Amino acid sequence: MGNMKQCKDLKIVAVEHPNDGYVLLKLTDTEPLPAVRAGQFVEIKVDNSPQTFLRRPISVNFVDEDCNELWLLIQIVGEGTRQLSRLQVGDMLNVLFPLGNGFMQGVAGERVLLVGGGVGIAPLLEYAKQLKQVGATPYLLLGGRSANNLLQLDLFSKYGEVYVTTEDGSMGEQGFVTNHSILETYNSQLSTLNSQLFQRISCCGPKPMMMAVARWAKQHQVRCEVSLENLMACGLGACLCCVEKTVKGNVCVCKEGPVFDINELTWQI
Amino acid sequence: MGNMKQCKDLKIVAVEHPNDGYVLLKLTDTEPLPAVRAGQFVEIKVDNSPQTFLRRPISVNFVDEDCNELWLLIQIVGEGTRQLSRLQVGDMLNVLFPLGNGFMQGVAGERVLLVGGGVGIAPLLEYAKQLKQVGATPYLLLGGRSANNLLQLDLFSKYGEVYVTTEDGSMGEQGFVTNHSILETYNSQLSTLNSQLFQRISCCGPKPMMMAVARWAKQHQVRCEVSLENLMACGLGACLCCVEKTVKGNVCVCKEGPVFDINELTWQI
Amino acid sequence: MADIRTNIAGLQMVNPVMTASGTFGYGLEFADLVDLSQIGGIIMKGTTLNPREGNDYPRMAETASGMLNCVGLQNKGVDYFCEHIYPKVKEIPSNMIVNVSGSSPDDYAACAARINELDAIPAIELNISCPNVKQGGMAFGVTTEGASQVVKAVRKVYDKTLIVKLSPNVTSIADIARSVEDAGADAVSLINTLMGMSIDIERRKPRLSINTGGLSGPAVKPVAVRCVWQVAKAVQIPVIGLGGIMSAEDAIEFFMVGASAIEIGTGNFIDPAISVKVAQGISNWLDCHHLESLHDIIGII
Amino acid sequence: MADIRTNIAGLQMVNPVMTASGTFGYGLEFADLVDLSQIGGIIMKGTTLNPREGNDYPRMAETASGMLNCVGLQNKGVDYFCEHIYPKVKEIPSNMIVNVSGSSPDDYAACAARINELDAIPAIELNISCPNVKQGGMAFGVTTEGASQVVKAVRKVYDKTLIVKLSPNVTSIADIARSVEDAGADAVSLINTLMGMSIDIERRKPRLSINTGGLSGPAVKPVAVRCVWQVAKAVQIPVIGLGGIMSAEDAIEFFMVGASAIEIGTGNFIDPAISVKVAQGISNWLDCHHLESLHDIIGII
Repeated sequence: MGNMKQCKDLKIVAVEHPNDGYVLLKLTDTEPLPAVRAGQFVEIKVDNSPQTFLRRPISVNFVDEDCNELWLLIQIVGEGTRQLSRLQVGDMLNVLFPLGNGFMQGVAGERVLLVGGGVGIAPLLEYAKQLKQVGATPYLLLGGRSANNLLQLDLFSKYGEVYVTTEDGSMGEQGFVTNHSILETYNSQLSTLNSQLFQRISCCGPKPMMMAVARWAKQHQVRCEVSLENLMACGLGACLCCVEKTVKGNVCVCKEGPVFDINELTWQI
Repeated sequence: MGNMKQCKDLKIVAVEHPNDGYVLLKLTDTEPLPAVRAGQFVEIKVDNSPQTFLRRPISVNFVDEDCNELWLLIQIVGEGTRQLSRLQVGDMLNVLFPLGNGFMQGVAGERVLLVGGGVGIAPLLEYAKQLKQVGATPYLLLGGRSANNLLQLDLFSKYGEVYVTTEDGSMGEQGFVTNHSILETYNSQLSTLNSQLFQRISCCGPKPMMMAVARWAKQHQVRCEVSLENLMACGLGACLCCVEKTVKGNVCVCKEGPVFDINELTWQI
Repeated sequence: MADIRTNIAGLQMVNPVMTASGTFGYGLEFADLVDLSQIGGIIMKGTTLNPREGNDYPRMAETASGMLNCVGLQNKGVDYFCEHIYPKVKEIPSNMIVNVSGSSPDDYAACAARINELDAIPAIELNISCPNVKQGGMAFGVTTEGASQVVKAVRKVYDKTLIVKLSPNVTSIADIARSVEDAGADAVSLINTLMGMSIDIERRKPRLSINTGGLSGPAVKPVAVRCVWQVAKAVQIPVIGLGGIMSAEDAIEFFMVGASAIEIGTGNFIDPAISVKVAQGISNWLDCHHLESLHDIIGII
Repeated sequence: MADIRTNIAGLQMVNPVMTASGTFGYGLEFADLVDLSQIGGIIMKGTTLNPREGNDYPRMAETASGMLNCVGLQNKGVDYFCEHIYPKVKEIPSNMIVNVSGSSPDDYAACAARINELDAIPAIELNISCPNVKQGGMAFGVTTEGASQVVKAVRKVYDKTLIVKLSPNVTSIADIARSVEDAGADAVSLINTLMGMSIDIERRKPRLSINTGGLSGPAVKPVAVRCVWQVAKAVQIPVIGLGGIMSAEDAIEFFMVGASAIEIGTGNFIDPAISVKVAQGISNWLDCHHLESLHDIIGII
């Protein structure tokens, strides 16, 4: 079964530092990597970090089938991620994956707006690729505090049109993603779904940003799914630590999610 | 005060691996290192080792005044020492030193037998140097399981005659240090102190070996001091964990020792 | 090859390694990652008479060599278990054990009675030590009377192997152990988590939704070993040891102080296959030390 | 610069950081390494009426994020302290506090009475929670009666600041705290070590000479924070928090749950200057958060 969970040491073939705040790890294996759905994540074991006891959940940034590579774009926030940023080519990294359910499977012809904020942009690269592969059209609306939070734009542009907002105006339109003019224009149109730029939204980023996007989507009756980042331990649905309140009660983000349709959630929007 | 205790980051200027079992770290500082008495030790903070919480006590192997270097010869036994063996030139190492009391101060003209076993050989290099500096004559009796436990013999030979025993006979005489012929010859003589090869013994090594040497010294009425390696935490005489039973009661090896005259101890020999 | 089979009050196990309740789901979650038939026993998540939503998020905080949790017995209730989960787990080739919790002795008994009817469930672990629920839970586990009361009520209606899980948050865990032994328990398992707390100083709030939670992981191992040593000397029934076990060497510490089996909890989060690796490691250690059976080291200290 | 001075029942401190008994000797051992005048208070090693040799070696074992010790109150007795140590420490420009222990209420009282005569000793910390001595020690600290009995006996003969150090090895530390408050304590300090055990599986023996010992270090911090939170809500007297503090952020967790001061113990072994660094860090943190005084965060949770 191509999507069976595995826990194994993967070999690091590249360590890139787009800037001080991030590290991009490219991993490979002696055998073919399992199929990964965009939006799924991995749990990494961090060695040599006394402050880090539990694994760290990291979304899959990109899968390079040709090179049998799995990419992880990691924001350096604490001791654990700092240790990860010190890894070298040739080191092994113990990875538990693929975990959770991904974003919606794309359908040929559909137009999907992918909205990303901060490091939440990472999983959208793989999703944009997968959407294009099935003949769907992804549009990318990416926001960050400033230009150096917006990574891999060159790669994103290979899969779809890219729209950018930054809070400090250092790139694209100034403001939050929800302030971007493409949403304004959408707002102003009254025409049918087909004439709309996009028919649904997939979103990943900080919770306040995702709530703003969800609010916008609800107002405009656009289907919207969001990828949650609740604190988790096992990643397998066993410890019940990462629960989110949904219309079905508390469910594990790691197993039932991390992607949820906003109508499944109980957010006050 | 030249021998005030310090706790500071020292810079690693050399990392040598005499063989798989050992690492030799050479440390320096921007200001002159404090005076160190042979037999004193340091407490090292080990970073990036989740299994290592406390500092690790390491004897001072050698002090190179000309280069302002402090040498630590470390046997790789556990996670902590393994991490130390991974250090690189340029890394900083937090060191608390100099700690404890050293071996007896040498006197011009005296002849001293230094007996070392395993990694216990390390502090005897500095001691041999200091004895020679004051005009005393050190003789070195060094024992190990096999040849690759006997390090720095070239350096030792600069300060005195070197006698070697190995348990597997791979170097020097086969057997334990106490089986070495120079002790046999001593044994057979009945002449006066002055005609003896040596007048006192300083010993550092595994406890069974030190007890054997102490027993020999007692039988032959030769003054003998030994350097103990009790498990310790603070290294400053505060936690009272590393105590040894002596004729004065329980005393801290880290503060009153690590070197003790065998007559101060309550060993059953 | 050393014999590492063990027997806990009639419960035959291929090896002495079990997975702790609340850390291994119903076993199914780990089926991709480990051969379940190589685990001595799987203690499934806490089950109560009625469904429980558990506590609010956040339920977890990482600490030095450990973690805090305040899940609070989230489960769909015993009826749901019997109808929807039991059919799936009854084929798993391991000892499938239900961890039973409740708010009153009757509660516990009613839940245990339902489980008693399930042929493929050879034992239950009575949780009288959950620090994360308002009523019940630990309340029963911290007094000899409370513990005895619950065990007696369950013993009346449950005739298979009855394991009672003890709390370390007491002045004398040996006294509690004696009281549950007298009340009819077949075995005791310990330790449950230590009650702890962690603060998010930037938000100026506890990290857990209900303020406190249960501490687990290597941090608590020394307390767990001490408790097992005290209890093993106090009772005649088998003792199952748990608390921070991450390796075969850790497990062997528990056997030497008197445990006849061990449970691995938090360790499953770090390595999903840890239980089987520890079982193999125990066997290897015994072989290296020329010991023929696990029983050669149980209680030698 | 934020005001981090604090006052524990009349004891004025330049900052809220003290060094814990048994981890900082008599202060003198650290004089080369840290400016003692910058430490709020130095609690010297446990002192008893009569000299004690303490327990046999080995007395220490390293554990995950912590350590076990079973020193067992080795000290030369109160007379020796008064004659030989007091003259050396009385000039140290910090609050020099004696930790007093004993085997019976009379014992404790006799020792405290001697210390009461020493002008330069403004307070004592009564140790009713040492897990490493056969008689006395923790025995008194685990029952409300025992704790109250010792405190009353000492209160009669001691008229300066009386701090009582509590054990976490109890079912309800809040009950013990209330009993010592009622018995006349001026403040409580907690937690003392958690009773633990570690096994050397190769030697098949406990790592500590008396089998069990006290667990300290970051591993126990969550338990300590929880205990301080419970006790601060239960008593009116000031609470001094300790248990695994290694940084200013750790200390701030304790203040937020109600500690008016903190002690650093095991941390002194990792960094001899940690107490002064933590004090500075607390001041910096308050400044960064635009808070004028330590009291703005004490007990806000």
